[in-house]
Amino acid sequence: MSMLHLVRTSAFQTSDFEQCLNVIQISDTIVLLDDGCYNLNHDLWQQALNKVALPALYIIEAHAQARAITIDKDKINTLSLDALMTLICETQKSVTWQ
Amino acid sequence: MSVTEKSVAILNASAPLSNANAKDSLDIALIFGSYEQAISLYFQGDGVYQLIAKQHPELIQQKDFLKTLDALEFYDIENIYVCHHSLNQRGLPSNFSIENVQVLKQDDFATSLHQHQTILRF
Amino acid sequence: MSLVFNEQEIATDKQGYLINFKDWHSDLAQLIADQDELVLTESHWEVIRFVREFYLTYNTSPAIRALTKAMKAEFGEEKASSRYLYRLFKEGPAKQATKYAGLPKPARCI
Amino acid sequence: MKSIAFVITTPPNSNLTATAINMVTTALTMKMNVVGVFFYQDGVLNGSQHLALPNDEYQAHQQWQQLYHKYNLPLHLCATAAEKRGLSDDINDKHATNVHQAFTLSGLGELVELNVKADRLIQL
Repeated sequence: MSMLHLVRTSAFQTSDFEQCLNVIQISDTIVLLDDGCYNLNHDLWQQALNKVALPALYIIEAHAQARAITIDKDKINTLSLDALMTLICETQKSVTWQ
Repeated sequence: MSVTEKSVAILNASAPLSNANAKDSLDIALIFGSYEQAISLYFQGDGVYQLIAKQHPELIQQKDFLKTLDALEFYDIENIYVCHHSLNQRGLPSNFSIENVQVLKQDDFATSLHQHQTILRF
Repeated sequence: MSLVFNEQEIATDKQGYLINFKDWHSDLAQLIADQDELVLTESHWEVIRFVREFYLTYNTSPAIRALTKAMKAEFGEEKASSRYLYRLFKEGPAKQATKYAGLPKPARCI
Repeated sequence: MKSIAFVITTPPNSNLTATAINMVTTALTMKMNVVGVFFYQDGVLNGSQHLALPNDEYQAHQQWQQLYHKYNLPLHLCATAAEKRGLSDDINDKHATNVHQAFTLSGLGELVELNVKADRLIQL
């Protein structure tokens, strides 16, 4: 049963993202939004890349741009809010890390 | 799966005393229990501190809502899981203020959490 | 707001609930119930004693479903239905029994 | 199409609330069935009638009010969380009301209902 992880906080400040990675399974999806976008440049991101496939890793484009975060396509895919809402419907359940 | 079978997990990730997350989360657990919804409680990260015995919230002007955890059985809340990894990180033993608590290894904790349709985290 | 009991003033909130549950005395229950023009019988008392004991043990008043479940263990099936409890406490057992038991008003949520 | 309910726990002055509003608005624009929004913890502050933000800042509360008017979106404030934060809808005393009329004070039971009604319950 696939799960969508909405990560909203920076791992530089809280352990939310670390806890997320501790429960993540191979068929899950991660979306970075709000300050969660900063995790793209955290050491933990490598773990995310090891645990789930690249096509299941997303960042909300506007949220990254707002924070001057450069998006490396080898590390993550971009997502609009429309696409996020579609993803929420397509995935069986979600958990929010905030 | 029909809606009535929808099961709820509450993931507790906050230490009990400085903010209201633990108390607010318990209120939600009790109400779902009252409405006879299938509900399971998970404790991860600092959330594991909620289950430690012999705490004295009243010494710091906090209502001792931790005593209410003992009443979970009256609300038919019997699935209570604790992350072993989180206990280890904090040097905590596996004895708790309430009975019926199951300590799960990280993978089992994850698998168990994935079985629910709704997950709320506080 | 307050009640006078044994020549002592006991503080209540505007709905008549005691401010401090430690101020309660069993003789006070009828005095509080007088405000609702209710005469407490032994059946009422069973519930009142029960919710007070529950509160002292768990630091919370039981929601109606928890109350019926816990009552069942103590008094058996016939006293463990919400219909039975509502017959005794017309404004709602959780709301009313806790008031006479000197406990805080249950959260409006529950 | 899946039905969705939202739980909002952040106050109107948090940018996380702006994200939540954008997500709810997106869902409504996409004609998803949003069965309701439940405000909990500091989220209930979104329902205050007396919020006054400088004109050049984001008006989160007005956004909720507009969603209510445009889509008839049910906005529930947890009654206990609201009362703890000084919000009341005292029906006996109109002057004591400080909850905006787009919002309803509800019990936590409403959250249970929303969870039963919706295919997805999203916490923000």
